[in-house]
Amino acid sequence: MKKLINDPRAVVDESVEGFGLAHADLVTVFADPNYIVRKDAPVAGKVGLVSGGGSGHEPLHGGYVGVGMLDAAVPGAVFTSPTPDQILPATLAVNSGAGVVHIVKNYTGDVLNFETAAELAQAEGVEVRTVLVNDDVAVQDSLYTAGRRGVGGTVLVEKIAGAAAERGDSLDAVAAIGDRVNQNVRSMGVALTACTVPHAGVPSFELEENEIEIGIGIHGEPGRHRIPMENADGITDRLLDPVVSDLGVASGDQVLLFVNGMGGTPLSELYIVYRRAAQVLAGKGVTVARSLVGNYITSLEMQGCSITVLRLDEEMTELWDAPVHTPALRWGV
Amino acid sequence: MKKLINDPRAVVDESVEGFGLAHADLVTVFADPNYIVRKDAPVAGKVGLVSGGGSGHEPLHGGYVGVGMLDAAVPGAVFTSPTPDQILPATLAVNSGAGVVHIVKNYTGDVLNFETAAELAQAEGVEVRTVLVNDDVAVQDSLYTAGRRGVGGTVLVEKIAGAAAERGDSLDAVAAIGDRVNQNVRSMGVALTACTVPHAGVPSFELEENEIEIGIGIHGEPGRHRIPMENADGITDRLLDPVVSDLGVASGDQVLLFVNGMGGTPLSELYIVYRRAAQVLAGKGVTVARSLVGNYITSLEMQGCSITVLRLDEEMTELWDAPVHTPALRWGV
Amino acid sequence: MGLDVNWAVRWLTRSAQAMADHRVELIDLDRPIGDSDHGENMDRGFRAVMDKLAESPPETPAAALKLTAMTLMSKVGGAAGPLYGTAFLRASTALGDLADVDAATLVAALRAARDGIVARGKAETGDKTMVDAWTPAVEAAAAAAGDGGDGDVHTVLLAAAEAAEAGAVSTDPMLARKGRASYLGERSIGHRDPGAVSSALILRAAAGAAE
Amino acid sequence: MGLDVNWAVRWLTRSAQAMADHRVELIDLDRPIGDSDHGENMDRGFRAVMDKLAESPPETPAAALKLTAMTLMSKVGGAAGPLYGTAFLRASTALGDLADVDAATLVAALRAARDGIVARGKAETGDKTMVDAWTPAVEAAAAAAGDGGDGDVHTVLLAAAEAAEAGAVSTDPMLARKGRASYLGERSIGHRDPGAVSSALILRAAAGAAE
Ligand SMILES: Nc1ncnc2c1ncn2[C@@H]1O[C@H](COP(=O)(O)OP(=O)(O)O)[C@@H](O)[C@H]1O
Ligand SMILES: Nc1ncnc2c1ncn2[C@@H]1O[C@H](COP(=O)(O)OP(=O)(O)O)[C@@H](O)[C@H]1O
Ligand SMILES: [Mg+2]
Ligand SMILES: [Mg+2]
Ligand SMILES: [Mg+2]
Ligand SMILES: [Mg+2]
Repeated sequence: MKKLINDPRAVVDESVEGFGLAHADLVTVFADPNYIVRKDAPVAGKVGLVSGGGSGHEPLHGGYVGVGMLDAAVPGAVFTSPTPDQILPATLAVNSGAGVVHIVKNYTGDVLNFETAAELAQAEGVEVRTVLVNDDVAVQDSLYTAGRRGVGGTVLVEKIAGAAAERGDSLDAVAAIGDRVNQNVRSMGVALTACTVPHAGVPSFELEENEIEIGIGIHGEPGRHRIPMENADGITDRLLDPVVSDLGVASGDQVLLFVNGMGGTPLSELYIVYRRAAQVLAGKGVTVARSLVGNYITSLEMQGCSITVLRLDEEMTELWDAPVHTPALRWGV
Repeated sequence: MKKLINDPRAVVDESVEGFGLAHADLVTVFADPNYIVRKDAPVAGKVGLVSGGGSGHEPLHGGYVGVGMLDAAVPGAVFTSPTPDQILPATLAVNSGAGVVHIVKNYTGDVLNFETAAELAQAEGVEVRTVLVNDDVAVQDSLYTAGRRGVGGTVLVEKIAGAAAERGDSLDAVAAIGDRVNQNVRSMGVALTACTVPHAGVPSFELEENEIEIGIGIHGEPGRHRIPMENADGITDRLLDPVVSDLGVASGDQVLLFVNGMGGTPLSELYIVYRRAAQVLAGKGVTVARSLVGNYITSLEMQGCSITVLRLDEEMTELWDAPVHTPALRWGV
Repeated sequence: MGLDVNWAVRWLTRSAQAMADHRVELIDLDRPIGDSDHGENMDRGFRAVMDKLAESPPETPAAALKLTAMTLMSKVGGAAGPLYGTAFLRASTALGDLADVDAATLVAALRAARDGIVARGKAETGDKTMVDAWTPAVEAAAAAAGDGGDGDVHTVLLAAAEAAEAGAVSTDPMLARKGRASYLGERSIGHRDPGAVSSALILRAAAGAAE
Repeated sequence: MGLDVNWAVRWLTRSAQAMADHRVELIDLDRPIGDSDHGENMDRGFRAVMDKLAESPPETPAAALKLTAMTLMSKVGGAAGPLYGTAFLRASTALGDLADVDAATLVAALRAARDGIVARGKAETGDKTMVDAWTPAVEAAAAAAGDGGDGDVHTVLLAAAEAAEAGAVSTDPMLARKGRASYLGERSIGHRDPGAVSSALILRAAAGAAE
């Protein structure tokens, strides 16, 4: 394991500290417990948006704290959801009285820890709504399982719900638009190599030189199945097909196409994937009205990518286009 | 070699095509010969800015085409400088009559190909100035060698000279500010792992599990020397010290601190490096007035980073802050 | 002999030692069907418990367990943090302010812990989670305590620990339906659940502390 | 027998074949002291030359070399593209519109090619570049052509090829002072320069085409 780190146990603390130093104009970083708050929080009259999860997915979530997106982010240990004693003060810090929305990726740990924090916050008089993100079509969705994971769609939920909060939407309205994004977004990912969790020191799974994992999540967990290496167009089809069919995208639809790098894949390769995905969608009569290509929700240094498709309506498009000013996503400001 | 590619020989063409599809609002992509032009070029009365070089460093250079930065980018084969028959039409396409500045990283191939293109453009009546970037302190600077390479500083030259062109500076003034940035910027890089050039199919160099290469460039070329693995703080010091001493940064100086990922290193680790570098600079009485952290000039999927320090003056700071709207760098718009 | 606060502290100390000793093993169990962090999470949590115990020594068994609950809740994260946090919190409540815990109360506390895990995590027996260690442990403890609940506490804890260990082994052939392993579907079969193993370690520590 | 346009086309065809055959070898030479692309660049360039030759067959040796120069310039990139482009362009100019090239003109053309490389790249002998193949090649060619320049063209080309090959080998112990290998300083010692090797291959192809 070769990493640009000091003590493996200090990785999150030191990284978050560096993040705070680099973006002191946008965020305030609290240590022990760790959480990251928008510089001017709480914004009077505005619904607060809090997200968080295990670290190792940077720029998610800290990179999305700022105007038009999150009010706070709560980083857990690497691939481990944060704890209520981090989520609670973050929630209190961004509550202006208009209430707080928790954006939670659907993992048992994230759900339970945010649930506890929400209860505690409510006990302190803060109204909390939770938007659960579960967009990963690689996972079976059933009442009798943990359900689908939250992956790439999370970034889009945070941006669009963030814009709704910024324009002054009510607590319920912000939560509703977050839910609407989640209902209209699907993702699927592939790993070409595994990542290594710093405290574990060995790769999360073993892949042969000519094997890839289809349907991986963002925590270095293995995927649904393993297949021999294919070319970019073939892999793209394997990811895009289930996304498109599960979402039921049809000719005439407008979509946002998001090709996300898992952290160790060059941007140039993501554009090769984007090219194929855009061609396939065009062939189906689907209009790619907006796009996002890059490392936005990663899995440490894993090589691979995920494809996310969001079916847009006019309001979501408008909110996507609205100004955003965060360390990792910025436009219109 | 596992990569998200189709034919290794089509990597650049397909990637650039995907890039063009994803950013059709900002750029126009030409194929055979390949070059990327700002959507609204040539901008009347504005000096044109053209850069280019081998591919494999994405988002450099194509990602920096747009308002306030480059007017055109010319991508060569992977790690191979582009040819005059690409550079010439790009130069002609962005010439509004105010002349064109070529921003060239100091490599024999880049220098020779841009030189030829500049001659040909001049023969067609276009005034051309060349800004040579050579900021890599890992390389000995001497009249009797190829001189220092252009690395991280290139991004800063392109941004600042781009802002000068955007505000209407003359051809000579744009070239002069580009030169001034180059004179005030130094960089040094480290590799934890090698990258694999698609057409070569094997890693560019071999590193043992506990070795790192100090002083690498951005073409997968080996560095100056190989040392046993160290922690992030130790590596940061090894990169920052020569940068600071070569640049002669002193207490009271204002600098831009740029921690760049080589493509395969997680963002979280870059912030750990940033943290140490910021602390060391603060300890010397140097003010980090601006910062940039991320994958901005890469070497395919190489793991590692480079540190770049730019000594700022008021004008450079103002030009750095000026609006920019490109696929990879955007603010103020 | 009942179980007093010294037993509780010995239990937590032995648990912390077990998490440190089995840290790598628990990480390795979490790798093929999870995200390689269970051992790190539990070790971090119980090290924090040791710090807290040193800072503010508890006066009753219930206080020791409550301190443990709050610390695990705030230091472990992931799925295990809230689940173990709830387990220790409910067990603490079941103990009331007793200075000495008898077999009947002990069984009630173990049952409260298990019920807390089920209430939070919604897993059933056979879903390949820590519940598959806790449920047989509670049943074995109840049997060992006897109908009148007047059995020997050490015997009760030994029975619980053994049943939990067997329960952990029993997760090997299960197909996971809860937690992170459920994402793997069929591929989760043939691996032991890390949370069931850490649960068995904790119950074995409880028995050891009562020797 | 002089060297006519058919020889020129055979030369370029054999060069293209040599680049394809030695593509991996040239990449491998470029790896330790460069950026692993020389073989790919040369192969791409000469494949393009073959396409151009098929599209518009040249009428004179000079026309064949000019077409080669322009194609390499526009398809190779890197350092090698402009250097070889200039070499072939200057050689073409030196041949004028001769239909048949004699030994004296041949030597002049080789010298012009070498001078073009030096003019563009500013490398001196001993800097560990293709110049270390070309300079001994030109000298050996001149010697083989004799004082009157009336030697046998095949002999002249054989002498050039052999000297270039020896020149390429002579780069092994050199410390690079130009091109990408110069970044390595002392670590460039002990490796053969890929451009010197491709130069020797091209000159060997010229000799083979004149057999
Ligand atoms: N719904 C659930 N009910 C009971 N136990 C669960 C549930 N989900 C997960 N677990 C337990 O948690 C363990 C994993 O803990 P840990 O690795 O620390 O958390 P995470 O899965 O968030 O990484 C599993 O081995 C399992 O025993
Ligand atoms: N200044 C120079 N003068 C002469 N030859 C040079 C010079 N610089 C580089 N070369 C030659 O070019 C070769 C490298 O070509 P190539 O790998 O295709 O280009 P690049 O170095 O741009 O990747 C070297 O092996 C060397 O022979
Ligand atoms: Mg976890
Ligand atoms: Mg090259
Ligand atoms: Mg886990
Ligand atoms: Mg090369």
